[in-house]
Amino acid sequence: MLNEVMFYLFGAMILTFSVLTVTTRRILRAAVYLLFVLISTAGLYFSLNYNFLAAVQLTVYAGGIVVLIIFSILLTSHLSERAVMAPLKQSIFSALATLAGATLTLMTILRFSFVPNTGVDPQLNITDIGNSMVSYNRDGYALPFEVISVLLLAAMIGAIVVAKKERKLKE
Amino acid sequence: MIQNIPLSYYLVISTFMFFIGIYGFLTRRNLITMLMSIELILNSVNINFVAFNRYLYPQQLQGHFFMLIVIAVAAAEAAVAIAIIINIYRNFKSIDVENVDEMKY
Amino acid sequence: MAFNIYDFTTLTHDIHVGLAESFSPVLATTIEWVIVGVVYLLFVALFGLFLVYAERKVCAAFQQRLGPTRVGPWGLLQTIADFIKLLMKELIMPRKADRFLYNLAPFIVIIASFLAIAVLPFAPGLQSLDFDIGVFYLTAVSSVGVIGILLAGWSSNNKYSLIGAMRSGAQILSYELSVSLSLLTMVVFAGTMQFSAIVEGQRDAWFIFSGHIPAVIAFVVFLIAGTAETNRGPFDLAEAESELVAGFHTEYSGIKFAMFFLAEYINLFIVSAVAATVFLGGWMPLHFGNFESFNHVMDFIPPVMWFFMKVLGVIFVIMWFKWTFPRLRVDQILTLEWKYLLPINLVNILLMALVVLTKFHF
Amino acid sequence: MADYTYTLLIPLIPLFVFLLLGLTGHKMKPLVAGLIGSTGLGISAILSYATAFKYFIGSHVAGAGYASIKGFEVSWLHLTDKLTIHLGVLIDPISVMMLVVITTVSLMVHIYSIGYMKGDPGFYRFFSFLSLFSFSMLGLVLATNIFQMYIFWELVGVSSFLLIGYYYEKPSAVAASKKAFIVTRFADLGFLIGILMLSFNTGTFDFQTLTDPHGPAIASAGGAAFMGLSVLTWSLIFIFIGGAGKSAMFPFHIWLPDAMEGPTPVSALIHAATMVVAGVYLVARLFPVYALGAPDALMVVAWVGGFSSIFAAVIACTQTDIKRVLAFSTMSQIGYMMLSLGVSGYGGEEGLGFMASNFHLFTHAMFKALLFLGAGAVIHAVHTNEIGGMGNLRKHLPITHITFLIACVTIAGIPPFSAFFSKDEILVAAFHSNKLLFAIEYIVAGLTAFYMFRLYYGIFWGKNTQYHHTPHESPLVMTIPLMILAFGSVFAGFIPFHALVTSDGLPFESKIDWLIAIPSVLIGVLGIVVATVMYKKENPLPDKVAGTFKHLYKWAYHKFYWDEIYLFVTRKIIYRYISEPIAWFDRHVIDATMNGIAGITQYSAYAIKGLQSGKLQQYGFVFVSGTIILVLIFVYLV
Repeated sequence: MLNEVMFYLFGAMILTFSVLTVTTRRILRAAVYLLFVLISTAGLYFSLNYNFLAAVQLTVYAGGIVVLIIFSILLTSHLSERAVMAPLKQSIFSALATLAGATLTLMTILRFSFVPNTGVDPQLNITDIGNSMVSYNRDGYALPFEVISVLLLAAMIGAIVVAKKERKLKE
Repeated sequence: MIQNIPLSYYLVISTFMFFIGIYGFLTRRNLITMLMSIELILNSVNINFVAFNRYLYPQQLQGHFFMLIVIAVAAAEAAVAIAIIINIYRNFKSIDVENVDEMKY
Repeated sequence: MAFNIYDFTTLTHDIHVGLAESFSPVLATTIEWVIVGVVYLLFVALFGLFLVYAERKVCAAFQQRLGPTRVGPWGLLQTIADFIKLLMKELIMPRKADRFLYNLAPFIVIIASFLAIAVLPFAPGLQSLDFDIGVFYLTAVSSVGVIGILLAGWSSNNKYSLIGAMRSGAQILSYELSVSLSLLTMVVFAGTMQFSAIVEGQRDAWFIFSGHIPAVIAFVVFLIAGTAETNRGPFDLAEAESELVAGFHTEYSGIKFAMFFLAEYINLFIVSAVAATVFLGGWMPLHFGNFESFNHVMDFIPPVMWFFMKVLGVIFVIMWFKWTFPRLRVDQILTLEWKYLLPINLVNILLMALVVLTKFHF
Repeated sequence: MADYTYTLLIPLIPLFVFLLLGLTGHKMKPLVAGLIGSTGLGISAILSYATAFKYFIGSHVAGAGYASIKGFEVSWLHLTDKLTIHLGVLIDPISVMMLVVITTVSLMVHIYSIGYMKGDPGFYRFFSFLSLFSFSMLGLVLATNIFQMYIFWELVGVSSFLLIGYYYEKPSAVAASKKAFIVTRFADLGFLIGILMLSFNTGTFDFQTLTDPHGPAIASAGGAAFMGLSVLTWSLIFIFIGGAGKSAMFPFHIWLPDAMEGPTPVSALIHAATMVVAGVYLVARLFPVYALGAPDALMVVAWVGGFSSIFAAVIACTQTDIKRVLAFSTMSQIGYMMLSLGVSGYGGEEGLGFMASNFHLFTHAMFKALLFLGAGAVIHAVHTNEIGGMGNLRKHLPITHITFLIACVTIAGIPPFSAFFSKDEILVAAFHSNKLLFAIEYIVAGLTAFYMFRLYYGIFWGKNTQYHHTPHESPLVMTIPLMILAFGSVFAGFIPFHALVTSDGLPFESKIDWLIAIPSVLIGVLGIVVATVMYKKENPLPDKVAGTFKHLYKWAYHKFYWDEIYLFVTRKIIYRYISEPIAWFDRHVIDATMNGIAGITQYSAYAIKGLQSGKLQQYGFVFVSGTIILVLIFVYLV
C-alpha cells in the first residue's frame, strides 16, 4: 500500500517534471526540474530496495551532473533571458514523431506480458556488488569497471583541454 | 512488496520520459537544455535496466552494472559536452544550436 | 551489556509495537514518520540555537570578551530572542528575481541537511535510517545542498550573490572530494559503510587509535575539508563580508535567511558528528585495553553523553579554526584542495589499504 | 667429424657491425667507426683462417678426400613437409677457400678505407655498408642450399647497389648504381627461373643432395625437353645466366665499367675479388651437376667465358680511365675462370679445369685487389682517373709503384709470380679440351700483358705531367694493405691447390706442362715489350697504331657499342612498341574508369550536399523518424 503510494507519487513527479524540463522557457528552472526528475528516480530506486543505485544516482546525477549544468548555465546566460522556442512547425513535427514513437513503444510493451520472478526477495548487500565489480569470474565486472575508469579519465582530460582558455599572445 | 505494481508501469514511465527527452532534444534551441534532454533519455534507460533487473532476474547484477556504466558514460558525456558548450559560447557568444552550423557542407 | 540501561532500542521498539497494534499499518507508519520528523526538527532547532550561542561565547573567549550576558542567565536566552526577531522580520523579495527558485533555494539546502542527519547514530537505537551504504548515502545527499546555494545566488539577481554562489559552489564541489576520500579511507579500514557497524567496530578501540597513522591523517584532512564544506572560516570567502556583503544569501531576510543560517549550523553539526562517529567511536565509551576498572567507570557514562561530548569537542575545534586563521583567497583554497589534500588523500588510501592488508593495526 | 658451429659467427659478426654502425654510427667519431668495422672483419678473418687450417690441415686424414660438412643448419620456413627452407653453414673446400679470400680482401679494404675515406662525411655509412656487403657475401658462400644462396645473392646485389651509389650526390653514381642493380636483377630472374626448374625437377634445394653424383639431380639428366636439351640443361643454363649477370659476363657486362663510379675500395672489394666471382662460385658450387648432368650447359659456360675474356681484353687496350681498364681486365680474367670451369671434367685429373679455375680465382683476388687499391692510391694522390692526367709518378709514389709493378707482372703470367701457375693450369685444361679456346686464351694472355703495362707505363713513366700540387705517398694505413696483398700475389702460386680444392674432393698430381707454359710466358713477355716500346717514353707510336687500326680502335674504344645496342633495344623497341601502348591503355582506359567513378561520386555529392545543413535538430528529427519507421516496418509489418 505505502509502496504503491510512493510509486505513483514518484511516477507522477517524474512525468510532470520531465514535461516541465522540456517546456519551461527559463533555463535554470529547466535544470531544477531535471534535478527533481533525477531525485524522483532515485526515490524509485529506494523503493525498489536498491539503495546503492539510488545513492549513485544522487551522487553522480544530482551532485555532479546537475551542478555542472547549473554552473555552465550560470556562466553562459543571464537571469532575465528566456529560451527561444523552436518554430511552430518544428514543434508540431517533433511532437508528432515523438507521439508516434511513444505509441509504438507502448503498444509493444503492453502487448507483452512479463512474468516477474516474485519468488525471491533479494537481500542485496553492498559487499556483493563490490565483489562482483572487481571480480574477473563469469559474473565479474572487472573489465567494464576498468574500461569505464579509463573512459572517465579520458573524458576528464578532454574536458579540461577543450574548455581551457587559449592563452592569447601579448600584443 | 512489488506484486502490486506490474513491471509494465515502470516501462510506461520510462517510455514517456524517453520520448519527452526526445521531444526536448528536437525542440529546445539552447545547447544546455538539449544536453538536459539527453540526460532524461539516459535516465529513462536506467529505469528500464533497474526494473528489469528487479523484476525478472532479482538475484543477478547485470542491470545494476549496466546502469552504473550508463551513469559513468553520462557523467563523461556531460563533462565533455559542457566543455564544448563553453568553448562554443566563447567563440560564438551564444549557445543557440541554430547558430552553430558552421560544419555544414 | 554494561550500558543496557541507556539503550534506546527497547524504547523505540515499544513505541513501534504500540502504534502498530492500535492503528492500521499505513497510519502507524505515517504517525511514526511524523514523530521522527518532529523530533529531528525540534532537535535541530534547539541545537542550532545552542550552537549560535556557543559560537558567540567561544568567539568572545578567543577575543577576550564576555559575549552575551544580559538575556537570561549567562545570556542563554539571547539567541532565542534573536530568533524571534528574525521570524518577525519582513520577507523581502528583490525585483526581477526568479520567484520560484528564490523561494526554493533555502528548502533545498535545509532538506539536504535533514536527509544527512537521518543516518547518524546518536545512541544505540537512536538512528532513523540504518543503510548498509550509510557513508555513501551521507555523501550523496549532502552533495545536493550545493545546488540550493547556487540557486540562491543566481535567483537573487545580485552580482554579489552570484559571485558568492559561484565561489561557494566551486569550493564545496572541490572539498567534497576530500571529505569523501577521507571517509573512504576509514571505510577501507572498517570494512563496512553501515554507520551502526562502524560504531560497533570501535567497541575495543576508536578508529583513530587503532588505525594509527593513516587514520590520523584522514582525520586531519577530514576536519580541514569538513570546515571548508560548511563554508566556515577560514574558508568563508563565499560570504566574505568585506567583499561580497553576505555572499549568496545577501538578498534573503527573515525566516528564509534563518533557514540558511540554520542549515550552516546543521552542517557544522553533521561534519562534527561524522567525525565523531567515524574516527572517535560514535557513542562508544573510551576504553583502554586491559584497564578493566577504568573501562568499567567509563561504561557508566551514557552513550548519548559520549556522542555529544565528542561532537561538541570537534565543534569547538572547528570554531577554534574560525577565530584563529585569516580568510583564504579563492585561488589558495583551490590550490590547497587540488594540490595538497587530494594527493595526500590518495596516497593515504593506499597506505590504509596496505595497513589493512598487512594487519598492521591494533 | 669436427665441429664447425662457430663458423656461424663469421657472417654474423659483420651483420652485427653493420647494425651497430648503421644505427649508432652517426654519433661516433669517424675513426672509431672505421676501427669497429675493421676489428669486426678482422675477427671474421681470423675465424676464417682458423677454419681453413682446421679443415685442410688440422682434422684432415691424409689420402682421404675433403668431405662436405654442414656446420650448422636450422629449418627456417617450414612451408610444407616437402617444401622446407633451411638456413645453415656449409663447409667444403671451395667455401672455405672463398671464406679466406673474402675475409682477407675485405679486411684489407677496410683498413685501406680508413685512410682513403678520411674526411668523408658519410664515413660510418661507408663502413656499415662494407660490413653489410661482407655479411651478404659470406652468407652467400656458406649457403647450404640454393635458396639460401639466392637470398644472399640478392642481399649482395642490394649492398653493392648501396656501395656503388655511395656518392649519391653525383648523378653519374646514381645512374651507375641503378644500372648495376637493374642489369643484375634482370640476370637474377634467370637464376630464379633456374632454381625453380631445378628444384621442381629434383625435389630439393640442398647442395649436398644436388651435387651428389648418385643423387636425384644427376639421375634426372636424360631426355630432351626443349630444343634438344634436357630440363636439367635448361635449368643450369638459366642458373648460369644469373651467375653471368653477377660476374659481368658477356652480354651482361655493361654494368661493370659504370660501377667504377663507386669509391675505389669498393671497386677493389666488389669488382675484383668477391661479388664478381660469385658467378664463378655458383658454377663451381653446382659443378658436379654441370659436369655429369649437363655437358651442354658447361659448353655454354666455356664459350661465354672465352668470348668475354677476349672481348674485354680488346676493349681494355683502348680505355684511358685506369679504373675502367682494370674493370675490363677483371671481366677478362673472370672469363678465364669461366672458360676453365667450362672445359673441365669431373673427378681426378679430369677436374684440372675446376681446380685451375678456383686457383685462378684465389690468385686473381689478391693481385686484382692490389691493382685496384694501387689505382686508388694513385687517384688519391692526383685526383683524376684519366691516364692522360698522370705520368712519371714513380718517384712520388715509390711503394705504390713497386706493388703495382708486382701486380702487373703477376697478371702478365711471368714466373714465379702466382698467376703464372694458375693461368698455366687453365691453359693446360683448355689445351686438352678445345684447341680454339686454347688459342683464344693465348691471345688474351698477350693482350693482358700489353694493356697492363700500357697502364703501368702510363701512370708511372711517360711524360712529365705538371701537377697542381706535388703528389705524395699515401699514409701507412693505405700502403700496408698494398704490401700485404703484394706479398700474397707473389707467393700465392705455391699453395698446392691440386691437393686441396678439387672437383670431387680427392687430391691429384699436377705439374707444370712446360710445352704450354713457355710459349705463354713468351707471349706475355712480348706483350710487355710492345707496351714498353710504345708507352715507356712519350712518342707518337700509339697514335700511329691507333690510326692504322682506326675502325677497330674506335669500336673497341666505344666498347663495341654494346651500351648503345642496349639502349636501342630498350628505348626504340621495348619502350615504343610495348611500354607505350600499355601506358596508353592504363591512362585512357583504367584511369578513365576510375576518374569516371570519382566524377560520378563528386557530381552526386554536389547534388545532395544541401541535406547536410549543419542543423543538429534536423538530423535528430530524421534519425528519430527513420528509426520509428524502421521499427514499424520490421516489428509490425514484416
